[in-house]
Amino acid sequence: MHDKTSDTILETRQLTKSFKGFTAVNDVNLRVQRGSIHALIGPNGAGKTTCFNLLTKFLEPTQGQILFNGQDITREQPAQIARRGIIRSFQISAVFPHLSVLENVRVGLQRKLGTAYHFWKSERSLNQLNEQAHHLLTEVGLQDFARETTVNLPYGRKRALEIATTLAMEPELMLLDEPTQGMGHEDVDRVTQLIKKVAAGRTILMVEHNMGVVSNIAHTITVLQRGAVLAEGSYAEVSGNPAVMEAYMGTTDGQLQGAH
Amino acid sequence: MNKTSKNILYGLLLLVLLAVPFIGIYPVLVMKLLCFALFASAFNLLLGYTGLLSFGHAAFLGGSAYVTGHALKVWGVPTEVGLLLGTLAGAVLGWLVGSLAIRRQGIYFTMITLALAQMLFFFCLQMPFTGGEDGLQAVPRGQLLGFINLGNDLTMYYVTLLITAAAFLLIMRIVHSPFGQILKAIKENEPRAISLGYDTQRFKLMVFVLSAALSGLAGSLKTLAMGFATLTDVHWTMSGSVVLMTLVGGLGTLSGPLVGAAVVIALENKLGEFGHLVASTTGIEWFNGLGESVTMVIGFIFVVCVLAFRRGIMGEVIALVERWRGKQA
Amino acid sequence: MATPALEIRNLQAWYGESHVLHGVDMVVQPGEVVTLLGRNGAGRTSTLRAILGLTGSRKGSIQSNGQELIHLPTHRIARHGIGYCPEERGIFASLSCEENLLLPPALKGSGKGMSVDDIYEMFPNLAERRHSQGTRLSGGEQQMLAVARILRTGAHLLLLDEISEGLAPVIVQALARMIKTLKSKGYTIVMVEQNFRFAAPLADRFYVMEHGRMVEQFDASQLNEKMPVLHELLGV
Amino acid sequence: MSALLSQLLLGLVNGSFYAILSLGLAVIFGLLNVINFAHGALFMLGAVLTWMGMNYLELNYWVMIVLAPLAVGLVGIIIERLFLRWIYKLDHLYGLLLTLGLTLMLEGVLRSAYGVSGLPYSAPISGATNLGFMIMPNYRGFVVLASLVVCLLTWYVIEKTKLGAYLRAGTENPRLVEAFGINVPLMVTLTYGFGVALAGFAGVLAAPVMQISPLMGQNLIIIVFAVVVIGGMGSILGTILTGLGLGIVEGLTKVFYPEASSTVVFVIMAIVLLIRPAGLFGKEK
Amino acid sequence: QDKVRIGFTTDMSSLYSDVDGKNGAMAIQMAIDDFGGKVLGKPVELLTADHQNKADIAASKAREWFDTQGIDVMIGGTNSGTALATAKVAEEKKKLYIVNGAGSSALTNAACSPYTVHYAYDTVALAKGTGGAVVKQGGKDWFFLTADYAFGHALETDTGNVVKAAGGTVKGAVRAPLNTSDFSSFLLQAQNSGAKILGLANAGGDTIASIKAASEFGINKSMKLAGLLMFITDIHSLGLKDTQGMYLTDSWYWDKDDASRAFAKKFFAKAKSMPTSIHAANYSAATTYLKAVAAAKTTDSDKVMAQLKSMEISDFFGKGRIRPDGRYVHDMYLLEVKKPSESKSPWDYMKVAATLKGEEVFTTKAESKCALWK
Ligand SMILES: Nc1ncnc2c1ncn2[C@@H]1O[C@H](COP(=O)(O)OP(=O)(O)OP(=O)(O)O)[C@@H](O)[C@H]1O
Ligand SMILES: Nc1ncnc2c1ncn2[C@@H]1O[C@H](COP(=O)(O)OP(=O)(O)OP(=O)(O)O)[C@@H](O)[C@H]1O
Ligand SMILES: CC(C)C[C@H](N)C(=O)O
Ligand SMILES: [Mg+2]
Ligand SMILES: [Mg+2]
Repeated sequence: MHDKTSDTILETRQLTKSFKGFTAVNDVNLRVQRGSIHALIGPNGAGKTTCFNLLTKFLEPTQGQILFNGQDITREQPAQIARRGIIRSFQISAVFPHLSVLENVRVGLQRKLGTAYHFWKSERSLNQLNEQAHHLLTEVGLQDFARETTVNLPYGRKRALEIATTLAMEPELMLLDEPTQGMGHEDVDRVTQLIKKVAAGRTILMVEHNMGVVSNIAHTITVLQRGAVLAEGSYAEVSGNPAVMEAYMGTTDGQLQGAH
Repeated sequence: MNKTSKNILYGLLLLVLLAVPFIGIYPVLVMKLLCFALFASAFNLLLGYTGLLSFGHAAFLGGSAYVTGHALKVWGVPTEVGLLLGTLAGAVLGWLVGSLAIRRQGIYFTMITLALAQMLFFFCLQMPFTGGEDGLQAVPRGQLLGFINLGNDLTMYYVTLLITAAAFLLIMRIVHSPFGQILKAIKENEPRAISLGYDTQRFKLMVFVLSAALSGLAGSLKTLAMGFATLTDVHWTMSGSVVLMTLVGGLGTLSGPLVGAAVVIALENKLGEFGHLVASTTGIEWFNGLGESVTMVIGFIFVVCVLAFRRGIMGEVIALVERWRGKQA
Repeated sequence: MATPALEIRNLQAWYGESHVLHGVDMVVQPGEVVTLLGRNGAGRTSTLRAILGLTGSRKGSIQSNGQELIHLPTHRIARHGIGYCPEERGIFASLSCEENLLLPPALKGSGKGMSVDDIYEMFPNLAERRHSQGTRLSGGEQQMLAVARILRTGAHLLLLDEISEGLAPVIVQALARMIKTLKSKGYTIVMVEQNFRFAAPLADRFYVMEHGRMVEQFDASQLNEKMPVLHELLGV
Repeated sequence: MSALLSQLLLGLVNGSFYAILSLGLAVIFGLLNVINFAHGALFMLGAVLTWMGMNYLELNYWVMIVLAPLAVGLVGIIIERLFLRWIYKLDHLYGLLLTLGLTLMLEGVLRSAYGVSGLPYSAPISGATNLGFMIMPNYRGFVVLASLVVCLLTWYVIEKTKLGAYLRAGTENPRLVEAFGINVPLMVTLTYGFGVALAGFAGVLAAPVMQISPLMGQNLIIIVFAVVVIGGMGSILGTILTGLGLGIVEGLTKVFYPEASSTVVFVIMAIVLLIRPAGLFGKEK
Repeated sequence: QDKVRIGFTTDMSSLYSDVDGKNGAMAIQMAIDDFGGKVLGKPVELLTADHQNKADIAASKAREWFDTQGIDVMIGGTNSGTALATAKVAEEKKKLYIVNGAGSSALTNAACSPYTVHYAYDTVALAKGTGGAVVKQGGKDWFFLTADYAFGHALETDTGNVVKAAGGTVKGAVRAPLNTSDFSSFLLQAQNSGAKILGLANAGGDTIASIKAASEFGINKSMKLAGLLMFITDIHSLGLKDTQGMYLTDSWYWDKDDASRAFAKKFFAKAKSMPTSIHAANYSAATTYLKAVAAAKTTDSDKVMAQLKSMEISDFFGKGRIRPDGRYVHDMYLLEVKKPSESKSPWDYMKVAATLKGEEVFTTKAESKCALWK
C-alpha cells in the first residue's frame, strides 16, 4: 500500500472564502483519495460551486491552502492549474460548436505537441493526432460522429464530447459540477456510466444533487452545509446520518429520497 | 467551393493582376488597391478568424507608413530596410495596443483600440517628424536590393504585387495552421479554451501583433508606392474603411477582403465619375454631386451591409455555390 | 365545461430557420396542474416560450380564458395573468435579491398574489440574502428566487420550467408542498419536468412531447397503466 | 495660478459635455447593447438644429434648448424603429457598425449642405463675469450648471425608481422582463430616444461654445469612448464623475504640458486599464 | 493631345471654402471663357476637385491627373500643405504649377522648384505688411496663435522675424490644429503671456472663430488682435463692428481701381458675393498662363515657363514679373477695415492704407535660399 500522503491527490487546509462579510466556504479540510470518485453534496448555497471555483483558482481563497500531489498550488493561475492536470467541466455544455467533433478533441490534444503557437506550420501537421482522437471518441461512444459539426449533436452527446475533450488533457483530477444537470433519464444513465468508466486510473471530484447518481458511483461523499463540512463517508454512512437527512435529504420516509 | 476551383480562381486573379499595366488600368490605383487588400486581409485575420473587432488598425497602417517614410526620406536607408522597419513598427505598435486592449472583451476591446489609435493620431499630429497636417511628402522609392529601380511605376507595381501576394499566402497559412486552429477554438468558446490549458490572452496578443505587423507592411508599401504618408493614414476613418472593406467583402473569408478593398477603393476614387455617368444617362442632375457624397454613400453601404448583407459579397457567393452544390448532390 | 385556462391548437414555432414546434395541441382547465414530459430537446421549453411569444416566430392558436393571444406582443400576453419561470432562471445581476423579487409588476385587479412576507417564510434562504446581488446567490437560491418572483404578481396561470432542477432534496420537497398549496388556492399550473418522481404525485394530467408534437396525454389515474409507454418514450 | 484656475474652469465646461455624452452612451449601451457611434453625430445634430431653428424659423435659443433635444430624440426614435430594431440579436459589433454607417450618412448629408466649416453663432446669455483671475462668459457657467442638473436627474431615475429597476433588468434580459408584462420594445425605443436626446441637449449647449459644423461630433465621440472605458459603464454616477473629472484633468494639462492635452485622456485610459481593467467604477467581469 | 487641360484642386467644403472654393473654380472658368475658350486652336478644359485640405488627396489627385488626364498645368488653391505636396509631384512630372491660395513662402524659397509659380501673395509679404504696420504703431510685444501646419508656421516665423527686426519681442506662440472648434483655452494661454499683440497666424474659418472667442472672453480688451491673413469674406461674416480698425495685408481689393471694380461686378453677378484676392488671382493666373501658351506656341512646360518668366504681366490684378525663383512680384496693399459708419454700400469694408512695393515686401535675394535665384 502507498503511504497516506501519496494516496491523497488533493488536499485543502482550512480553505476559506468570504464575500464582503459572508463566508461561503468556511475552514474546509478536504482530502481526495487518488483513484476515487468523490462527491460533494449539500444544500443549495452550501458553497460547493464556490469550492470548485477556489480549487481551479477562478476565485482567490481568503485563507487556507490547496495542495495537489503534495505541492502547494494556492498561488497559481487557472491555466497553470489546468496544465498540472486539474481539469474542470462547466455547468453549461462547453464545446466548440462550429468545429467538427474530431477537431474538438484535437484542440484538447494539441497542446502537448507544443506547436500551438506555430502559425507557419500547416494544419496537416495535426493529423498525427487523429488516431489518438479517434481512440478517445471511441471511449465515450462518439466514434461514428467524428466528422459531424458539433452544433448538430444532441445534448447528451455534447456532454460526452466534452468529457472526451477533457480526457484528452490527460487529467489526473477531473472536477465535474453537476454533470447530469438538465438531462433526461437516458442521458443521466449514459453519462453516469461514462463517468464510472473514465474514472478508471483517474480521480474525480463532483458536485451532484442527483442522489441516484451519487449512490451509484461515488466512493466517498462529503456533505457541506453553510460552507463547512457536515459529514463525510460512504453513501450508506452519510445517508443514514440524521444531521444530513435534516439538512439535505429531507423527510426520512424515503418517498422523495434521491428525487431524480 | 472546393480546393481546385478556388485555386483556379486565385490563379485567374493573379493573371489579371499581372496583366493590369497592359490593359490600360492606371497601375498607381491598383497599387493602392493591393496595399489596401493586404491591409484588409490582415485585419480580417483578427476580426474574421479570431472574432476581435479592432477599430484602431489605422494606427498600424499609418504608424508604419510614417516610420518607413521617415527612414527612407530622412535617414536614407535602403528601400528594403525601410519596409522592414515599417513592418517592425507595426508589430511593436500592435504589441503595445494589443497588450492593453486584450485586457477587456467585446465592445470595450473595440473602444480601447479606437481610443489608443486616436492617441497615436494626436501624437502624429504634433510630432515634428511626421510633418503634422502637411504629412511626409515626396518619399523616395529608391532601389530595391540596390539594383531594382522602383522609380518606374511599372517596376513598383510588380514589386508591390509580389509582396502583397506573398503576404496573402502567409495569411492563408496562418489561418490553416495549428495556431489558427486554436484561434478558431478561442473564437468559438473562450472559457473552454482556457480550461483546456491555453493561455488565450497570449494567443490573442500574438494574432493581434501578426495582424498589426502585416497592416504595417501594407502601410509601408503604400508609402513607397504613393510617395507620402499623411494623417489620413492614422485617422480613425481609415480604421472604419478597413472594417467596411472586410464587411463588404465577407468576414472570415480569405477572398472577401480582396473584393471588399477593391469595391471600397473604387468607390472612393470613382464615385464621382460614376455619378456623372448616371447623371448623363438618366438626366437626373442630382447624381452629378455624387462624388462629393462619398461619405454618405459609404455610410449607406455600412447600413445595408449590417441590415441585409452580413455575409458580404464573397460570403454570399460561397453560400450560393454551396447551395447549388447541395442541390446537385 | 368551463372555458379552459389555456387552450393551444396547432401551435408551430421557429427559432430563425429551424422549425421546433410542429403543431402542438394542449388544453388546461382552470385549477389543473399539468406536466409536460419529454426527452431533452423535445420542445417542452419551446412550448412554454411560444405561449409567451418568446420564440422566433409562431403560428396557430393560443387562447387563455377564451381570449386569443397569438397575435399579442409578449408583454400583453403576460398581462393576461401568465407567470413564467424560465429554465435558465433569469435572475438579474444588477438588481438585489429583493429587487428581483419585486420586479414583475402586480397584475391589475387580482389580489391573489402572495405577500413578500409569505414568500420569505417559504424560502428562508432568500430572506437571509435579500440584499445580495441577484446573481451572487447560489444556483439553488436563484432557482427559489425565480419561482418566488412570479408568486407575488397574482398571475393565475403559472408556467414553470424545470423548477426542481439543481435543488437539494429538502428544497424539492418544499417546492412540492408549495405546488400543492398553490393548487389548493386555485392556481392553474403547467410544469415542465425532467424529474418524474417530483412531478408524478403533483400532476392531474400529463402530456408527453416528442419532436415538437404531443404524442401522449393521460390522467394521473392512468399513470400506472401508462408506465410502459413512458418507459419507452422517456426511459423512466 | 490664475492660468490654472481659468483652464480648470474651461475644463469643467468640457467635462460637462463628456459627462452628458457618456451618460447617454451608457444608458443606451445598457438597454440596447449597442455602442452608439451615432452619438457624436446626434450631438452635432442638436447643435445644427439649434442653428437652423434660429436662422430659418427665427426661434430663440431658449425655445431651441427644449425643441432641439426633443427633435433629436425623435430622430433617435425613428432610427431605433427603422434600423436598430433588427440587429439586437446580433453581435455587438454590428450595432457599432450600423451606427457608424448612420453617422457617416448624417454627416455626409449635412456636409453637402453646409460644408465642414463652422456656422456663425453667438451665445444666448451675453456678458461675462470677471472672476478676478479670468473673465468667464456667463454662458459657460450656465452650461456647467445645466448639464449637472440633467445628469443628476438621470442618475436618480435610473438608480432610485421602479422605472430604473425595469431599465436595469431590461439591460440584462429584455425578453424575460417582457415576459413579466413590461412593454420592453417601447422602453427600448424611449431609452434610445432619451439617450440621444441627451446628446442633442449637449449639442444645444455646445452650439455657442464650439463651432457648429457637421464634423463637430467626430473627435469628441472618441474621447467620450475613452471616458466610458475609464469609468466603466457599470455605474451611472461613476460615468458622470469620470466625465467631469477628465474634463478638469484635461484643463490642468493645458497649463502644465499643453502638448499632451489632446492625448491625456487616452494616456489615463491606458493607465487605468493596467491597474483596474474593469474601469474605475466598473464591476469585474 | 487635342485639348489644353487645366487642373484645379482646392478646399471646396471646409474652412477655406469661402476664400477660394467653388467660386475659385468659377473665376478660372471665367478667365478661360473670356480668353475665347481656345488656345493654339485647341479647346481649353478645366478639371476641378476638392482636396479637403488634405495633402495626400491633393498629391494623388495631381499625380493621377498628370498620368492619366494629360493635365498641362495645375492651378493650386488654398492650403500650403497641399500646395507643397502638389509642387513636389509637379516637379517630378515636370509640369507647371501655379499657386494662388496657399501662402507659405517656402514654395519659392527652401522648397522652390523650376515648375512652381507663386502668384498671389505669401507669408513674407503678409508679415512685412501687417506685421510692419503694427510694430510701427507701437505694438512690440507679440504672441502668436498659429494654425498648426505649413502656412501657420511660415507666417509665424516670417512675422516673428519682422517684429524682431523692428525691435519688438515675441513672447510665445500656441499652435492650434487646423479647423479648431473652440479656441478658448488657446486664447487664455495667449492672455496669460502678458503680450500686447495677439498675432493670428491662421486664416479663414479659424481666424473668424478666434476673433469671436476673443471678444467673448474679453481678450480683445487686454490685447490688440492682428489678423495676419484676412480676406474680405472673413470681414463679411464677422461684421464691421468686431473688426473695425484692423489692418490687413492683401494682394488685391475689389475697390482699388476701375478695372478691379469691373471684374468684381462681373464676378458678383455670378457668385452673389464679392471676389477675394484669391478669386481675382485665379482669373489673372489662368489668363496669364493662356497668354504664355499662345506666345510660346506650345504647351511644353519648360518653354511655357521660360515664356512666363520673361514676360511682363499687367492686368487688373497687378503689374510685375515672375522672378527666377517663381515668385510673381507685384504690389501688395495694406488695408484698413472701415468703421460701420464709413461703409457706404454692402461689401464696402476696407480702404487702402498703403501700397507696398513688391520689391520690398517679398523675399529679397539676400534672404532667399532658392538655388534657382543665385
Ligand atoms: N460572488 C459572490 N458574492 C457574494 N456571495 C456569493 C458569491 N458567490 C457565492 N456566494 C454565496 O455563497 C454561498 C455559496 O454559494 P455556492 O454557489 O458555492 O453554492 P452551491 O453549494 O454551489 O449551491 P447550489 O447547489 O445551489 O449550486 C451562497 O449563499 C451564495 O449566495
Ligand atoms: N434559441 C434557440 N435557437 C435555435 N434552436 C433552439 C433554441 N432553443 C431551443 N432550440 C431547439 O429547439 C428544440 C426544442 O428545444 P427545447 O428547449 O424546447 O427542448 P426541451 O424539451 O425543453 O429540452 P431540455 O430538456 O433540453 O430543456 C431543440 O432541438 C433545441 O435544440
Ligand atoms: C486661403 C488661405 C486661407 C490658405 C492659407 N493661406 C494657406 O496657405 O494654407
Ligand atoms: Mg452550485
Ligand atoms: Mg427545457
